[in-house]
Amino acid sequence: MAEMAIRDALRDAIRERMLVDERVIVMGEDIGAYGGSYGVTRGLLEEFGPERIRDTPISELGFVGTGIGAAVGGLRPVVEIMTINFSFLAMDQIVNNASKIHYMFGGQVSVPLIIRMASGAGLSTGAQHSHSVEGWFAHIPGLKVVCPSNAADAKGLLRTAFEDGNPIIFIENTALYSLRGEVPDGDYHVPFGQARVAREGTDVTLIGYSGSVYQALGCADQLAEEDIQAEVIDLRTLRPLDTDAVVKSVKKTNHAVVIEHAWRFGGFGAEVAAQIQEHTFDDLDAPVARVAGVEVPMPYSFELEKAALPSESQVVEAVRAMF
Amino acid sequence: MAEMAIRDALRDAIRERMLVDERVIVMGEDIGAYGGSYGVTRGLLEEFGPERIRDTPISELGFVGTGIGAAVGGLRPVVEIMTINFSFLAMDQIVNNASKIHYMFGGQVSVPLIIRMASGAGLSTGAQHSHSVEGWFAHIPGLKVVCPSNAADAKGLLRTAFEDGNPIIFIENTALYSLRGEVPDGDYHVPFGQARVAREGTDVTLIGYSGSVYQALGCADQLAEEDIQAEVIDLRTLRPLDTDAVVKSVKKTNHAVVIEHAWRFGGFGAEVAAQIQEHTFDDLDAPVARVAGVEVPMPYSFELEKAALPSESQVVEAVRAMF
Amino acid sequence: MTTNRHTEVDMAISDRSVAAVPKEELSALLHKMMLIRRFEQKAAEMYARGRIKGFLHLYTGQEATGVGIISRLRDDDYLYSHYREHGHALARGLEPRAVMAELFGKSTGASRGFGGSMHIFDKSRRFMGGYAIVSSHLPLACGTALACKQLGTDSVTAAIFGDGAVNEGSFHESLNLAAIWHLPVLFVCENNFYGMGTRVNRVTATPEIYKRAEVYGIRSERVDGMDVIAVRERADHALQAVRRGEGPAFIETITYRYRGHSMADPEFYREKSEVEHWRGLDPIDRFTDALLRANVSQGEIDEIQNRVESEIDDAARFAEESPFPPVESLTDHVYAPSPLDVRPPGGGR
Amino acid sequence: MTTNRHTEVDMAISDRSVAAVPKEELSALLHKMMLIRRFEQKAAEMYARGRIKGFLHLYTGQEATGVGIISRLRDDDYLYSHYREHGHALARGLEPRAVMAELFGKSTGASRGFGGSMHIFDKSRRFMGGYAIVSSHLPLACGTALACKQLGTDSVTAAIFGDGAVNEGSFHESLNLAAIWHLPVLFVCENNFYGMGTRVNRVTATPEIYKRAEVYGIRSERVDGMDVIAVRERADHALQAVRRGEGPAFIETITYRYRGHSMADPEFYREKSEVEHWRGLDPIDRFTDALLRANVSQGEIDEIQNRVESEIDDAARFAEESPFPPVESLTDHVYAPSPLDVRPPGGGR
Ligand SMILES: Cc1ncc(C[n+]2csc(CCOP(=O)(O)OP(=O)(O)O)c2C)c(N)n1
Ligand SMILES: Cc1ncc(C[n+]2csc(CCOP(=O)(O)OP(=O)(O)O)c2C)c(N)n1
Ligand SMILES: [Mg+2]
Ligand SMILES: [Mg+2]
Repeated sequence: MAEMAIRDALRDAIRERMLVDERVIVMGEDIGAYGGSYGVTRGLLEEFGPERIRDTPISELGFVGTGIGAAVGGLRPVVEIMTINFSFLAMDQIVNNASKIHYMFGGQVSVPLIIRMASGAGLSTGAQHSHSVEGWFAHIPGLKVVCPSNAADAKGLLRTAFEDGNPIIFIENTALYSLRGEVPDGDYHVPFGQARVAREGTDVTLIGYSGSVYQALGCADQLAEEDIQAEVIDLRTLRPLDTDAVVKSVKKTNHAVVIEHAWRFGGFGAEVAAQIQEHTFDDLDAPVARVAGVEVPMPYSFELEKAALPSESQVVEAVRAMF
Repeated sequence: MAEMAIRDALRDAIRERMLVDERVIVMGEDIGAYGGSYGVTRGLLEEFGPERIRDTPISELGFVGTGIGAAVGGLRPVVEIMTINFSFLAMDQIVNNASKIHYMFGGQVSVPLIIRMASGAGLSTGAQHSHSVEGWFAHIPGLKVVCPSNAADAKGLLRTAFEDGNPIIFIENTALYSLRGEVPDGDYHVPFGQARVAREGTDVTLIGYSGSVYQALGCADQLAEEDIQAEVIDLRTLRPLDTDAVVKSVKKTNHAVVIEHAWRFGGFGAEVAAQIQEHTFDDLDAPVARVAGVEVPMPYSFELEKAALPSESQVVEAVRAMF
Repeated sequence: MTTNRHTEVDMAISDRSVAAVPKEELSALLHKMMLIRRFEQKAAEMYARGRIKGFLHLYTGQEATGVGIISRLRDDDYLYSHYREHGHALARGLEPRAVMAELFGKSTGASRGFGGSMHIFDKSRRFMGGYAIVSSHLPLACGTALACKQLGTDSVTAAIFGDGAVNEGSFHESLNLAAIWHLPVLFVCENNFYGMGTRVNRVTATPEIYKRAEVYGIRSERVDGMDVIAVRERADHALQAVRRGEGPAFIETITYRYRGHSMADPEFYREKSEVEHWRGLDPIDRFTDALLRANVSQGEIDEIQNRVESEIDDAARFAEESPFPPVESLTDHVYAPSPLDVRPPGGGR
Repeated sequence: MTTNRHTEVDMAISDRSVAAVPKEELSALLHKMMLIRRFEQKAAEMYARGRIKGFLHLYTGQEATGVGIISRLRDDDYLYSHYREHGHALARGLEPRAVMAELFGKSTGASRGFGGSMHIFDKSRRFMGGYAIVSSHLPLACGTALACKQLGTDSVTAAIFGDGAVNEGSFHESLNLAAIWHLPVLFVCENNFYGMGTRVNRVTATPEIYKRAEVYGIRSERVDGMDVIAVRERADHALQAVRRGEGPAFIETITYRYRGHSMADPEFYREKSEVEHWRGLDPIDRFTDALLRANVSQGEIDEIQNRVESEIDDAARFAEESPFPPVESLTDHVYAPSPLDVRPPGGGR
């Protein structure tokens, strides 16, 4: 076990793989000389050189498409879109090409591509730099969507992404890069579609991913003082979704709250809530609650931004209202 | 009352407005000399000339952004994105600019812009030309999302769009353009956020929009033979959503099925289902069911495509399973 | 040799250039062009009979471009195309059977019936598919080119697109990427003067499209796309340069489509006389004229035409008789299988 | 006059060109440049003290470009900028108070505290905002230009962006649209040699960026962006041409940012000596030297500097003392009110 920050765990997974597989290249804006916007790729240029660590022009559509073509052509590219906010520019390549090439050509080729991007809000970066639209990607068949919340998962899930032969949308959280955690030694993998019970409990299931897991945990502490034992589930991957784990927990607790930083309306939480009521209808003692972002473009002003994001106290209130 | 096809109802609404408001212009690919891919703009070039009916290059990002800027600058543009499949290319302008300019600049200017696009599948146009991602747009605060299912609504909703001062995503259905229906005379409007009860019933609420309304209606006929009286709700706008109308109906029928052509996982139906269980938990006799598209890139082959889209019989089965 | 006033196209194919091409290659070129012509006629017929659905974009009139370019590709080169790709697929050596069966949506089709007219693909021939989002395959082409370069092969990737594609952002981003990374890509713009119903000069600030590529420092030229021999020759030079590692190259071919944009096109936007004018420059007629002048006999030409007839008949019969993919295969191939899958990889339960 | 080897930048501002500018305008130019310089220093200080959060991109070093261009805009012209826009906002006449308060997230800020450093806006001055998605404001600029043209005014829209923006698809699409529709847009590329840590020539096939615009038939030129007088003069000519209806124009200014890309930039990618070199070409120093040569007294210059000090102190005090927007205003302005609303226009109930 070693303790390390998420950014370092991610770098480790990339570096390890680059050492053993020449086909792995990394592409993105300022991943080389600059060291990566969030420091994930720092040092890799010096170690692997500019052919394998490729600084791109500011051309998201172009270099994501290039990554897709390179994957089809035999490389194993890791493409970094600096933040999810710029993925809108590359959306056509992701949706129309990456997710469909395997299927629409009858399975003849596949797209073993990892697209990493930093998502999330809370750092006063304003309306155009505060998206959490991972739920959009989760809607697209042909993609897999991964959202680690801690260093061990970050490394283990990224390793799994390298083994997978499909386009992976790997979502990192801008606010969590420096978060440190224990990372197992050795060659472990965290499989896709296997949620993690981050805390066991009997009375209510709090479901989150990435940043919202920490709100769930904080809230569970508070609830414990009121003798409500919350179980916390970290989804880890949105697509595939570990419906079984969620259902199993809710069947035990009979109460569920989904927490997400994205806008509530049409967010991924709606899918989770819809599935829970589909599969545990007779077990539920209260409607599935959703605690999510307020539906505004993210304001810059600090208190406003805070108010726009879900809070622990909102989760606590949602749970209290159930009992 | 006059009977007309949806395409003609849409053209009427545009033409009418152009006659009284010089600021209205139409921009898009092949809307002029070609007459519009689906014939909506046919004849307008001849009537209004190339300054107001502007054929654009194939540059979705560019001309959608130009439309936004033109709206801010005092015009009232109607921008046609030929099909929703190309909207991925313009997504940055829609999400980062159109939806946010009013808010992030503190309300100083607004974006009175209509973006029309044709959505839907079922016409054997293959994986890249068969999207129904209107739910994505509905997730974005700052946008309004309109999905008419018939000629009267198409005209009335488009008129409302012209009165609104916000960016409107106006979704048309490729398979419905020729569908004829009665259109009221005179200057009526169909407000946003007001669903239509397309058929009254007492036993189950079938909720759809655009194309799926017709499946709901067909299914209601079938169910009537089994003495199940289905109420059919046509949402008409996804954002704002007429939650009240849905809730009111489900409180009466105690059963609900959401039908949509989009992929089920993370589709707009999840939001509707989540809201129904939130607001009618004690009234529901069965979980809210969703009948939606199978999660595959759309296959070309005819029977496969049919199998990938929701069918009336699936809806009937979902209802039967509730009783 | 007279230059045509509309089009900068020479009226006759130069005899000297024909003489430089080996006889069997000349026959092969003619065969491919005739095959494509006949294939598209049959496809139109089958569309009218409801065997083919969706969008159908015919290549008729542009045969010299695709055949000329593709004839100079090696087997290990990659080729990307757009939705008007039947001709490119046939030129690349795909069986008419497989292409026609794809249009019919049959499991024997090039893409197993999953793709359709706009998404024909053949891995074995490195025919990397037709793409239906204008210009969206250009970045992909940069990608396979990057892979080839990085993997140390000297394969080239060719990407064919239309005049309408050059106003997309992806065109610009791809040319820039290919240029700065010296990628082995041959960009081929088939300028048939229209993107759907929009004439190139109305929407393109530089209607001399090849000039757009020059600004990236890319070797670029324009060629008479109705002259298969000229296209072949320029492609040969460009490909050699690319293969030598000189970075990307660009060829603009001047050509014309005889049919509407797709089967649904009412063709309000052009005069019949313009179409007739171009039919007068027909690439197959011009080439057969040149062959006759080069002492190829009418008999040999007739023989090729007869062969084509039977190939196309065979293709249509094959497509007709082939089975549709079973409905149970609907969810095949959404994901490539992964060794670590612990549950179905999709969104459903 | 010696041309600098790195940069094609002349070492001294031409005395003749200075003499051609009215005295009060010279003072105004100097005032704006000093104001911007001092504003950015104060902003950096306030960032360090936690008053400003998020990303902060300083304009220091580039003052001559923004001030030179914007000084020639009319009040009824429109101006768009990117996220490095404090300087442009001040040059356009926004109050330092309003800009600083915006950085503080206060309700007295130019965008009421909703925008932040990257989204400063002032309708009354037709300062159409800073945008944080590289190059995404270029299509918007085409849009207001189209509106002006269509509404029959002769207002021009100027859009300022960086060297990094020119590889985006939106750049290409905007230039093409502006060219084919003869839109009254002045495109201004501030080439400071870096997009974040990436040097322009590593990612740009044509590092002579102004040449990229020429291919669209757009009037285009490069100017010494460290010479406010030269920039002003070229802007004047270009704006006149645009206003006369000759279509868009393009100016590339050669300039340099002294500070990191944003406050978070570790600056691994460039040598300190390079920064020092450019500081030797400082646009304010060069301009004051030229003014002194033109018989402006040191006293007058000092007076301007003193005025600036107090303006900036005032701005910081104002920002500090202003209130934050109330939390209840969180959902204001998501939608403009519509006469036909029957329910809250958003997604919630
Ligand atoms: C991004 C995008 N926008 C619009 C369309 C609709 N569309 C299909 S083909 C076409 C015209 C393309 O013209 P060109 O590139 O010249 O090719 P050609 O059809 O002439 O071969 C258009 C606008 C599309 N498929 N993709
Ligand atoms: C579309 C997009 N991609 C990436 C970024 C991240 N980013 C912000 S500024 C910047 C560099 C832009 O450089 P340039 O255009 O030269 O402007 P400068 O910062 O030098 O003024 C990058 C890559 C962004 N904001 N938007
Ligand atoms: Mg064309
Ligand atoms: Mg720069």
